[in-house]
Amino acid sequence: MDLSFTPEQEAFRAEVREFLNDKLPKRLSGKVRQGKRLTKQDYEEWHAILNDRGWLGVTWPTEHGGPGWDVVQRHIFEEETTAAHAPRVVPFGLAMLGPVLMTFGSDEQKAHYLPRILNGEDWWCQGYSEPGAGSDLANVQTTAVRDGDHYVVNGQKTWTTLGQHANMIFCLVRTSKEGKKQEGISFLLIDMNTPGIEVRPIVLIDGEPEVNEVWFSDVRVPVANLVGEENKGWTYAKYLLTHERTNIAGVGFARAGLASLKRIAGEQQQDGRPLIENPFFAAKVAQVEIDLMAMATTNLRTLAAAAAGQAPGAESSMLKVKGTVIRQQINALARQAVGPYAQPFASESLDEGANAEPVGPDYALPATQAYFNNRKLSIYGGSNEVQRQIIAKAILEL
Amino acid sequence: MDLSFTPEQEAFRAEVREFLNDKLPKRLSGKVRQGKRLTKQDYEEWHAILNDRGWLGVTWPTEHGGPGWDVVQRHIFEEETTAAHAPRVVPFGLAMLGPVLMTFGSDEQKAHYLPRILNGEDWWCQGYSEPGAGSDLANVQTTAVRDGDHYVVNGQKTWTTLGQHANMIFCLVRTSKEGKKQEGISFLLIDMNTPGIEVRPIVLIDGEPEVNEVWFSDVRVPVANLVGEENKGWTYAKYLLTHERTNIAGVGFARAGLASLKRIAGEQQQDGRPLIENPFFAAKVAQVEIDLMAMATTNLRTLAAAAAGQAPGAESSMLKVKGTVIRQQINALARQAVGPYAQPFASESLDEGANAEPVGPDYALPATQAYFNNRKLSIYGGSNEVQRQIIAKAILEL
Amino acid sequence: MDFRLTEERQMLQDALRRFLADTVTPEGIVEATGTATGFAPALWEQLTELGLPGAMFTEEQGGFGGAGFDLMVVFEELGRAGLSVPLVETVLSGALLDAAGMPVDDLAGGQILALAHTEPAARYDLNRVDTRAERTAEGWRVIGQKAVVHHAPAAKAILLTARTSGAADAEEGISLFLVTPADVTLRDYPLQGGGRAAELTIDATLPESALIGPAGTAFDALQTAHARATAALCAEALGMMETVKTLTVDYLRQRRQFGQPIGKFQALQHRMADVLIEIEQARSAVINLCGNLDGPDRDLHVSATKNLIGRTARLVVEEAIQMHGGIGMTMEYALGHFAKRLTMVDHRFGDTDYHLERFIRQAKSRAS
Amino acid sequence: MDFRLTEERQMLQDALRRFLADTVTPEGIVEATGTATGFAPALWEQLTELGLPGAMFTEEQGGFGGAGFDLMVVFEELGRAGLSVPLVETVLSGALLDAAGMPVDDLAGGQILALAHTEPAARYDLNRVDTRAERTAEGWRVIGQKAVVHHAPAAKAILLTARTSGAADAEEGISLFLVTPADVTLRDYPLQGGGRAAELTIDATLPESALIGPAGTAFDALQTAHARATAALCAEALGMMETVKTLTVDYLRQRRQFGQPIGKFQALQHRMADVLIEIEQARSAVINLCGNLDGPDRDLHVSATKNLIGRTARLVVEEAIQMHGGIGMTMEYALGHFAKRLTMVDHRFGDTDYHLERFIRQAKSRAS
Repeated sequence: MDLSFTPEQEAFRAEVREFLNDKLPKRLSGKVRQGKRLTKQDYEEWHAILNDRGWLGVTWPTEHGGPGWDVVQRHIFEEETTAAHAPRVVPFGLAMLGPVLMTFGSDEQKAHYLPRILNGEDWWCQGYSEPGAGSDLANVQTTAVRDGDHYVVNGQKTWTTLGQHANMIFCLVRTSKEGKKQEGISFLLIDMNTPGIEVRPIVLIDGEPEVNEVWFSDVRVPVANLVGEENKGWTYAKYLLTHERTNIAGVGFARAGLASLKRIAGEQQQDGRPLIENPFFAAKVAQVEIDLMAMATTNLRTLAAAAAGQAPGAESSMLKVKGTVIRQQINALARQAVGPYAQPFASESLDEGANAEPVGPDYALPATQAYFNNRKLSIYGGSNEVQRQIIAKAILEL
Repeated sequence: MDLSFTPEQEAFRAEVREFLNDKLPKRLSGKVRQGKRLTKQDYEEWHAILNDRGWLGVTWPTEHGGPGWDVVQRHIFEEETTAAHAPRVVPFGLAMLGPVLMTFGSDEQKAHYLPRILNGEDWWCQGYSEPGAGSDLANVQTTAVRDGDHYVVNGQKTWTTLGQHANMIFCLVRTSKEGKKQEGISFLLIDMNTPGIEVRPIVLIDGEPEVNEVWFSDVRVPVANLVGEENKGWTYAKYLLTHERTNIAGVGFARAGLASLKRIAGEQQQDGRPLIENPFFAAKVAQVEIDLMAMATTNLRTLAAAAAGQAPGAESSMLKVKGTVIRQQINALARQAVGPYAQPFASESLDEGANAEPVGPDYALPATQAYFNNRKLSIYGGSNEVQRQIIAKAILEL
Repeated sequence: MDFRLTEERQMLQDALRRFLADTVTPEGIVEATGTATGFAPALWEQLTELGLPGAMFTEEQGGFGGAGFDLMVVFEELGRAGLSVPLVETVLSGALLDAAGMPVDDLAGGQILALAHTEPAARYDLNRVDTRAERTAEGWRVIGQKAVVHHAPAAKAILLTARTSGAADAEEGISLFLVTPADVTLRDYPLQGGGRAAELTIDATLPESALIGPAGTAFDALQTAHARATAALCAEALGMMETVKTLTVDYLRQRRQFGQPIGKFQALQHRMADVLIEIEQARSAVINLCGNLDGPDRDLHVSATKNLIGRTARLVVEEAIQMHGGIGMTMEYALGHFAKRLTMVDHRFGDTDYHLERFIRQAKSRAS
Repeated sequence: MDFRLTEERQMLQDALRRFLADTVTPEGIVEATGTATGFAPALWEQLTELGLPGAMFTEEQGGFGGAGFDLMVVFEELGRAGLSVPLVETVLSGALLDAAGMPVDDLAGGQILALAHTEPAARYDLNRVDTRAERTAEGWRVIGQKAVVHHAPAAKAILLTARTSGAADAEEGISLFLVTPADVTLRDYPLQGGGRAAELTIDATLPESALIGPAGTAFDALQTAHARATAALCAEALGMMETVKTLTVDYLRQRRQFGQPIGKFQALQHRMADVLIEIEQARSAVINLCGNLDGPDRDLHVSATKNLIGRTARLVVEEAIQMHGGIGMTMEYALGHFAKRLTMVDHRFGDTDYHLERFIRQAKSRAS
């Protein structure tokens, strides 16, 4: 047992830190720190900087242009980038589709799509969820019917994050209604510019159009865009869901959130003292910090096991639940901390260079928005109820 | 809307208070306050005092020797007796069997048993639960087979509270295996001195033999001891369970527990100050006090609705859950409050007149025992899980 | 002990519920928030005709209610409907004017006054007033800033507190002034959960007559006003919880997943049961406060109830969203609006922790 | 970063688990608690042969372990078995003697020393010592009382703290003495969850040589000793949680109600999942503490871990009993003993709240 990092790992951390110090634009880290809206261009700018260094596809092997890092390196990279307030890397092409294509895609698909993910030519979005499905992901109703060299796709996807920026979407579609619902699903790559596709933003309770509905009406997709075999899409989908979980615990986000919470509670005054010195508030902050200290170690233990070749079992479900609960608690405390200034909803101030000054402290609106927005954490990526089910099944074997 | 009591109700309260002041022996209230063990004789002494005044069968109509009180009077009586640290009234004959006999018993049964309950000739215990049943109460395996003028009873009952003191037991027995499990149950009155009955105490985690197993081997019970009709026992059992709930919220117990908790936390010193002034501890005490203030009003609302003739629905399940959770929280805080002296387990000091002085403060062991013992509150009388099920079913209607 | 409504209150409740159910729509709320005043003036007139402001005041004051349970009946219905109208302001202003011996019949008739008291650095401390007023030859010279003044954009006039003596956190020395919109600068904005408020800046000389009541003595009246307004807000929160409950129960019954209504899943059933229990607790807490609003334990109940409402609101909001899944987070579905509005209750008149601390002080001073 | 056990520790763990599984029975624990010493001396000898006391010390000290993870491995197994042996006392005494420059090889060989430090009015405050020691012509005149001295009935000698200078709560002025059973009066009793302890009264004159280390300087060593003992106790708690988990999972699988194993009920499944998550958290917290036991952030981790263990223990105990129903409350079934023993962890070396407050102080002093 040893909780410390090796000298090599510490050297790697120093290298990452130096890179961030040199290359992460202050404009971008400032926006992230202040909770401002990031534009499509902001993300693309950061992706390009990372790609220049070869550090964009962090989970990718070197043969496909990745850095070939082990899990501990990835963990260090994630810790450092989050602490430095770097924009998050948009995961749909890099963390989700990439690994699926590498494993199940044709050589042509690999050769065509993988470089375009890295160099930013394609912005991918995810077409998994459907309005009637919820946690029952395999309940795919969007159909793809073969017609010559094309599939004709009809149906609707929803919760498509940042779909408004995307030119490509990977979709689960139903190509057969025989057998169990998990059978008969195929995995299709679809150009968003194909006629018959309509994207409609969904405004969430934080007022932001983060997610979208995507409608398909007789959309013709070349058969060459099928990944792997027809009706085997559920296998690829599950593979993707497993790989989506590389940073499921969100330790870095939680730490950044905790630091921000302490800053806010240090500035807010109650009864003539900083809020952070109020024993009730201090107790809640300390409690979540203690939970986070333990959860960070649970995360490292899981990473170490993965590095030693053990397949993650219920552990990743445990990390999903605990990690999201901790982040939501931090969000709730930050909302509480801003006091009466949680009320104003002058969201135009979140745009970079907006003329509107924030109402009250500049951290007030982002903290409130984050509370509302991060209710999603326990819903998406397999709801916490689904995770608890997985955990219980694994141990009870009933 | 009016939260105050009428002048008549206030006069009644004064009358109860005067009675308690005059008639409740200081020896008994002292034992209750200090959490000492009550003997069978202690209970019998208090029952006799109440019966002398006609206040023993609080839910009984005057024709059967009860005081004929309304629900508000009963509530006031309960508030005052608990605040005065009176021993609780043993409920098995008075609150459980009595109402069943009045409603479903034969004239002979009423004439014979009801007076004996009041005058203390019979001490009843309850034969409902069985080892294999748990919350599935209708899963009765104890059989009663008709043989001439007798039933022959075989089987086992468990969790029989204070069964060691009882000379009579009312039992659910299976008289038929046809139909649903709720059918084929009968309600039998059994003399504990009948050959073939064995009582074995179960020691609980507080070290006390509060409950018992009762074994029946070819026990011959006169047919005259059947209540109502054969195979209709489940109806009577459910009636009893509803009437068991007259004080399901336990407001009086909770208030007494809170007062005791504050006394303990006022005496315990941490870092040179009374524990009750420690903000963390004070916050937890205040939180449960606030919950109790609201719950007491929920209780009164339910009582008022019952007085107005409304049948209690999911409300009594809500009171059961919230009432037991609050009491358990108070117990946990009292255990926390006693600090290191929660550890000694010198339970001989709980006997009246024992030579053994308590180890540490005299409240330490009773507080710790109460925490362990009152884990039962959320288990018995319909577990809190069963209550949540009832609440959800009532509103979801699924 | 009686938990039934009087006949008059029952009639008001029925009429109000029917009217709001027929009149208020989610779109209407959003639309109103986008207007200059943050609410629909025509609707306010109709509510005035129904007697809403009047129910806030006693007959002597020119109304026909004024007791805690009158507030409860009215605000629970407003909460159910989820709309923002300046009735809390009527409660606040009414208590302040009344304490100063001023007539309130205009308020009972629907006049809108805003209260500018809280300041940017005050958080929830009622005693912290940095805005200063000095008596000069021309009148009162008043300089300062006020934070999140609800319904200021709609108010014909504004009650404003300023310090005429004492340290920034002294209870003594706080005075009340009546100012016109022309005396102040407003920066107005929409609120999370509907309605509008403004940041207010004042740097003006007011006439002598602008002072309401004796100088330096407004703190007691502010406490009374906030006690009554807290009761109103808590009742409003209770109404919102009832709507969230209805939405969630309906959703659990209708939404199907894995081949059955999700309300059949036991884990959700048990959590819903806990939510229902806490909403009953919230109702009892509101009853406790409204029944003690004119009694000696008023402030104990203010803090007990605001604490419990704050905790319950968070549970109700978070569980309702979670049980709904994604749809619960969108503004397209009614829950979204209620979730935000109910969450904001904890950010006005003192939050859960603020009132827990205050409850401890109150309980201690009562015990001693 | 490496979370695997070294080969030596793995072997010790395996041997210990096997031995304890073969040797310890619920009846044996109850029986031992009823004896004069509160544990079975023969068992202690066997554990000594297995190397248990030795694993508490470094090679230089005469042992073969001594690191945080040595404590973790051993105490987790003791926790799993649920038995009371005086090994926490070995950790406490070892740290105190070592700090005073005294040899500890006897302790490594199985000698039993108790620590009499906590006093009836001290609660969890390490600095509060009312027992007084005065230097007289005959030696040290020591008068005072000590509370809940674990394993005092079994100890050959007792380390006892007394104040030689300073106020009752001063960190300076606390001195350490070695006393014999003949110097003190014990009132011994069984403990909730097994083992025995005693109230200790001393009114004696000790020889000069009874003083251990320089007078008045024991506080730092007491902190170190309690840090190590807290790590041991937390690891023991973790082991107990593992046993409670196994018992509960087995019960959920086997117990049938309403025609199916109760583990099929989703409400219980989800609650069990939360229990499992928290036990993983507890394991990580113990690792954090044991890995930092010799580092600069030791006290931060002591308090973080003791707080988390206290919260988790309560959850685990209460949920396990609830899921078992009535059987979980009886002493006839193994859970009862573990429930009591695990509950008592929060009553030694500072409870959940005590360490939360201490964590806040530690975190603040680290930040500044």
